[in-house]
Amino acid sequence: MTHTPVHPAPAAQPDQHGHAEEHHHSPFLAHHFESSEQQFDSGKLGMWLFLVTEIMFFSGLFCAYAVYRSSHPEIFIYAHKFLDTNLGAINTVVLLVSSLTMALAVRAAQMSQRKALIINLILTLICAGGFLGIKYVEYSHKWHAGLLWAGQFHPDFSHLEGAHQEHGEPASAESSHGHTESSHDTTDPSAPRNAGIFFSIYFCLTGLHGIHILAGMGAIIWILVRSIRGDFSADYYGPVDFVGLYWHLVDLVWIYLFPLLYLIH
Amino acid sequence: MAHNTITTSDEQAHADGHPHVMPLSVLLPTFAALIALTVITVSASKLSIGAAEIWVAMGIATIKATLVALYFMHLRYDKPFNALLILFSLVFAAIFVGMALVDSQAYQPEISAYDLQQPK
Amino acid sequence: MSVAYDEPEVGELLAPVPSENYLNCSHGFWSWAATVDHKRISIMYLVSVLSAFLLGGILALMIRMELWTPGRTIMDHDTYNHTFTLHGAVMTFLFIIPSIPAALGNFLLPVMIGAKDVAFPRMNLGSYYLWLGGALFLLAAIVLGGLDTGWTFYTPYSTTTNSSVITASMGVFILGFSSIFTGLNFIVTMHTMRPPWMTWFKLPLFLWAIYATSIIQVLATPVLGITLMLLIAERALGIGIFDPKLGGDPVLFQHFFWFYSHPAVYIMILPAMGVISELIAVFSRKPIFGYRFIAYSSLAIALLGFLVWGHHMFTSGQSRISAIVFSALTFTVSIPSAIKVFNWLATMYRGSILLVTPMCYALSFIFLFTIGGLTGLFLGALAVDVHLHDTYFVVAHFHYVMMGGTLVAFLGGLFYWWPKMTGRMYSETWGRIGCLGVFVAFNLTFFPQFIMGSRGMPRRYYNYPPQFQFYHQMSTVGSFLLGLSLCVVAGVLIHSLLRGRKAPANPWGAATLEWQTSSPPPLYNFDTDPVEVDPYDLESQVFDPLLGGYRLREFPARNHPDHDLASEPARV
Amino acid sequence: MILAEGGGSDNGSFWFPAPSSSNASQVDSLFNFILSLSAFFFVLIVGLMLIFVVRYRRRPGYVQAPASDHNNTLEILWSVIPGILTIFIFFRGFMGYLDMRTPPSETYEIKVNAKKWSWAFQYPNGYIDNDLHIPFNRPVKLTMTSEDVIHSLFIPAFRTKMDIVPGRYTSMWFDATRTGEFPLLCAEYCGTKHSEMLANVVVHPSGEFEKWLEQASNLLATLPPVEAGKILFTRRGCAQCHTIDGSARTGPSFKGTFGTKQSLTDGSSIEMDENYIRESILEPLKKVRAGYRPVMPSYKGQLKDPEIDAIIEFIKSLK
Ligand code: HEA
Ligand code: HEA
Ligand code: HEC
Ligand code: CUA
Ligand SMILES: [Cu+2]
Repeated sequence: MTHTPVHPAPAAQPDQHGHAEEHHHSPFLAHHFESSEQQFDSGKLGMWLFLVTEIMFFSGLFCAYAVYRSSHPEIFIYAHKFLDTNLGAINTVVLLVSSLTMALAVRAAQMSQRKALIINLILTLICAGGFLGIKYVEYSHKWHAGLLWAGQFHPDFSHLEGAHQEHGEPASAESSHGHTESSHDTTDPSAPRNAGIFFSIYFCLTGLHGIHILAGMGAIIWILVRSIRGDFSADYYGPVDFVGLYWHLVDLVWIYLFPLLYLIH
Repeated sequence: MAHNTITTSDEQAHADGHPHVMPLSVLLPTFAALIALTVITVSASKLSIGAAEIWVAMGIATIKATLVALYFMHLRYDKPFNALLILFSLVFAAIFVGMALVDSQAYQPEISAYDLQQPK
Repeated sequence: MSVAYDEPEVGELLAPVPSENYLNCSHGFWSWAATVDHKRISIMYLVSVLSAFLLGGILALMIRMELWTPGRTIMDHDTYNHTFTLHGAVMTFLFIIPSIPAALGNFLLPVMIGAKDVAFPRMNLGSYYLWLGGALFLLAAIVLGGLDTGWTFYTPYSTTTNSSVITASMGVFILGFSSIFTGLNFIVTMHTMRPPWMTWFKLPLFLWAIYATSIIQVLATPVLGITLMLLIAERALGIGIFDPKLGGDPVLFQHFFWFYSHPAVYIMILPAMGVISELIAVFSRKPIFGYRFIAYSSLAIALLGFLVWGHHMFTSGQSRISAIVFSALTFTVSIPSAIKVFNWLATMYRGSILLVTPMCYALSFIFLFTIGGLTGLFLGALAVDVHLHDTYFVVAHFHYVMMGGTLVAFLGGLFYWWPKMTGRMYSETWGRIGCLGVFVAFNLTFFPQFIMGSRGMPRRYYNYPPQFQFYHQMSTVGSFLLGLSLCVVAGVLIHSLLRGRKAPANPWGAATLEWQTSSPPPLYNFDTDPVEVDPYDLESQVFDPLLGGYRLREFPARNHPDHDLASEPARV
Repeated sequence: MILAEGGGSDNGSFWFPAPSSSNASQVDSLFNFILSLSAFFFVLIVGLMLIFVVRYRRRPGYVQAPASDHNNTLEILWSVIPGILTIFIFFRGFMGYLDMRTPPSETYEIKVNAKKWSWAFQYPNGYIDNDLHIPFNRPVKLTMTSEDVIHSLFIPAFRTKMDIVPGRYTSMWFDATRTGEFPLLCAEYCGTKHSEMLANVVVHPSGEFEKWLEQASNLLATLPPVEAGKILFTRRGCAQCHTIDGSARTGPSFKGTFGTKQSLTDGSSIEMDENYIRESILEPLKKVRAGYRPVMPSYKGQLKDPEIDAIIEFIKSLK
């Protein structure tokens, strides 16, 4: 067994007390890292691990979806009619565009193109906002039609004009108040038992996804501020990359949500 | 896997300290493919293909997801360990969803027998 | 104490120690509250989880007191139900899950790999504050109507009871994220912060265990998070996914819950096994036997642990086919556990065994964990579990593994690394007395529970048929003795803080890196470059009377960390 | 298999109450097998540990002999042997489980309705009792559901247990091999009185079960209403919450309250007459007595009209 004293790498590191100022690296190198590269790799691995936790987090909702879809297909077939495929598809495209601009933003950061970086981040933000706007339209439509989660599921189309009138029987808006114990007590006689479960799952999935969009927007704004400040360059672009990864994951989730919720027959 | 500043023999992207920059010639076609697949999946859903439908839709979604992961997320050019992580999480998510699904399907008759007894 | 044969007493420090270390390098409240130093964070965790343990223990004593007689002894039905729920929730979520990883692991991981800190020091501090926030929520739940669902939160009881389920779930949700961030941080640290010479197979086994634990934390805990979110939504809005009144399925909730909570029991035990691997090797003065098998068995336990959650649901209405599959998979986890136990024994074979306090805990661990693990086999066997499920047999099983296993290992680890963390030695005699007391009282408390369980005493019972009173009283007497012994243990440690002799850098002759720096370590862990070591090459360490501890054989004392500043006049 | 009649009070062995169903001995023997296996490994492990501690204790003059730090043969040995043993344990557990979960084709069927915190066992003729009466040596199948939360039916002497889940049916079966009375407990935590959700299993000797059922279901025909009402009052769980001696429990006492005015939670008051009692039994939450929580379960569909009449007569009689 040999016990050669080994120098922490990189070998020419005079500083043993590790005060950040004594490093002659990028100003963004934290004191406990030996090099920007180590820092970047750590951040990247950390981000991927975080994405792993996100996947597991969403898997619970996908599990609920799978269980109810296979045990009660009739609920899904009935209820998906109330979702607007066109809006869903538009939102899919919006998110895909935002993913592209995010990828372009990362690329710009890697090539030290500050202006392109800023523009792409702003475009991404606009798409994110658009996505939420469309989501808002969809939510408020369901809210007014009483198409809510199981405990509040009282479909009532009487005061609604437009796209979906033909789906539900015109309702006798008699029990639209209050909260009844069982969800099949609705004003839509064609609704299968417990049809509200679909909307529970719908709101959980899209709601959680929406929260992720909001969080992502926060992160993008933070990156945007820093890019305007001029923090990022080919030498230091980790945060842009990491936020990008997160954003793509949010997009990935939607790629599955769209067919699962909107495209059922 | 020991990865430190004196970099391992990783033939991967960062060995030379320069980032792997995605060329536009990859990003834009990826994007185009994603849009095309979206159009396909919407139109496929309009055909009535019955039970296979969900598998078609999921298949297309998976192709899209893979494209995003490989090119937008650089997974193809990244350390293989990161890809492994994602695969791992998918496997465990699948175990979770799969076992819970199989079980709930198997005891479903006991629930429907009860439901039948209840007034509609 | 009587280690001495031809050596002066360990810890009899003849040479002065370096005077600046992570504890005294800065002062004041904010130097702690806002620190990003992993060592200080680990001390804050240590104090916090031990307070949680004290709280959980007091609740446990209330449980035991109430069960002294059938019917009312000191409290009514509902109070009892709140008490055992909070006991379970505090012990699992506040104490045992963060205990070894966040308190000991946090301190040791960077030092053991010769790094200055974990990869994300601020996230580390953040996860401590998440713990604190989660703890506050749980305490708030106690004040705002308590919690009476059992630590398992089964629906539909948890959606209908009028105790504060939402507050408590929020608390546990936050604690979950604390645990995720700790795990994530550790994985990244181990991947990117090791010095180049330290390959995976040169890691101390404690780190393998922590690594395996972190994998579980990252993969399983998010599912707990979503489960609790759905539970909150179920209660607040009535989403009906778990509520049969709205068409939901309560058994599905159990799948969700146990998908996390079974792997969580391995979050509890794996770090404990890691600690034991260190202790057995060091105090047998032998390289650990079967290094690779122990290392791989940690991973195997972590991964197989994901496949067995249904064994908590054998009588729940789960389908037969799943019950059978889960039972079969359950047994696979016992193999890697068996591998570990046998390798520890083989390490002791022809060792040079030193019965100091940490080793006493390690031996207690082997004794108690073997009982706890073997009784898991009864529970894994389908036909037998149908009888034993939800009886005191299960209660005894999990106290043997959680308390007899994890807590005992935690105490062993605490005594082992105490000199490193605090720079103080403790009274060996009283340390051993405390250990013996814990060991005896523990068995008195929990062994009778196996018998009454198998005779048909259900758990979570406020009231019980009089034929069980004898066993319950034994258990209650035991629990108070246990509390007393733990007070002795706490007394030893507090006495050491106040009066303990200064600790040498390496009092035990261990070869892992944390012992190659001074006790307590300096702010950035090493004053001189960490030396390349084989973690289990104990031969490399020799006793140096001048230091009152051990040092590297081929490494003259004047280069030793303790000696480095010794030539200068000590500024104490 | 030995069938014993009349041994229900047997104290059983150290680990178990006396086995009293056809599946019990199977569980016991597997338990004992795992127990001896565990004892063997425990003694082996702790024994070796102690021997090592004594023999290899660090002490003056003790010289450590060299020893290897790995041995693949050993590793394989101590993985494979426990592996084989666990396969064996699994297999026996699995066979036993199939037996206890697969009822024979001919069973006597009883419906079980569990609620906080009482049991209702309904016999094929519609009669409901809150103890479980079963014939000796005849397979009985329970089809169970719950009205509120999850409960679990546990009969230690039969070594069997099954959760009762709201919103679905679960079932279990057993074949009693001893006559006598055995405790039946709720094993899934269900709230305040989880530990008092108890009942008896009464195994009637051959031939006597039918007689019991006949008599029990004809309470109203064979007894005067007041006495039938009294029996119903205890059997159907009213006595869990209501006393007849004037002391309040979960619910009000009925001593001398008939005909009096009582105030309700909504501020109004009502006379305690036949109609109000009937309504309280069928729709207890409609009018709730001031000072009490609205926790009384509805007995709609579970008590027949004549039975309710009998209970009313009984309450009337409580002066
Ligand atoms: C630290 C925590 C911990 C650990 C490590 C374990 C370990 C094991 N547990 Fe335990 N368990 C709990 C904590 C833990 N458990 C808790 C908290 C509960 C109850 C939760 C609740 O309901 O509130 C529970 C409940 C529980 C149940 C459900 C009981 C019920 O509710 O009906 C089951 C069933 O299979 C089970 C099995 C096992 C098995 C097979 C192991 C195995 O991993 C054990 C492996 C170890 C050994 C086998 C011993 C060492 C090996 C040898 C000595 C060699 C010889 C071996 C052989 C011959 C095989 N446990
Ligand atoms: C880590 C986990 C853990 C630990 C350590 C303990 C410790 C103890 N537990 Fe508990 N227990 C659980 C986890 C744990 N428990 C869980 C998960 C449940 C299930 C809950 C449910 O059903 O929902 C449970 C349930 C449970 C029950 C069953 C209740 C029921 O079903 O009705 C009982 C009954 O006896 C019990 C008793 C005890 C006792 C006497 C101790 C004693 O060992 C405690 C002794 C400790 C002290 C007395 C504190 C003394 C501390 C100090 C003096 C300070 C220490 C400082 C230093 C050492 C430095 N516990
Ligand atoms: C779980 C407990 C519980 C059980 C079991 C129960 N009750 Fe009650 N009962 C109550 C409570 C609490 C009240 C008071 C609140 C209310 O009026 O609903 C009550 C009220 C009543 C009243 C109205 C009394 C008054 O003074 O206003 C009657 C009559 C009654 N119960 C009869 C019965 C009968 C008959 C049974 C059995 C068949 C029964 N109860 C079973 C809890 C119970
Ligand atoms: Cu019913 Cu416990
Ligand atoms: Cu488990």
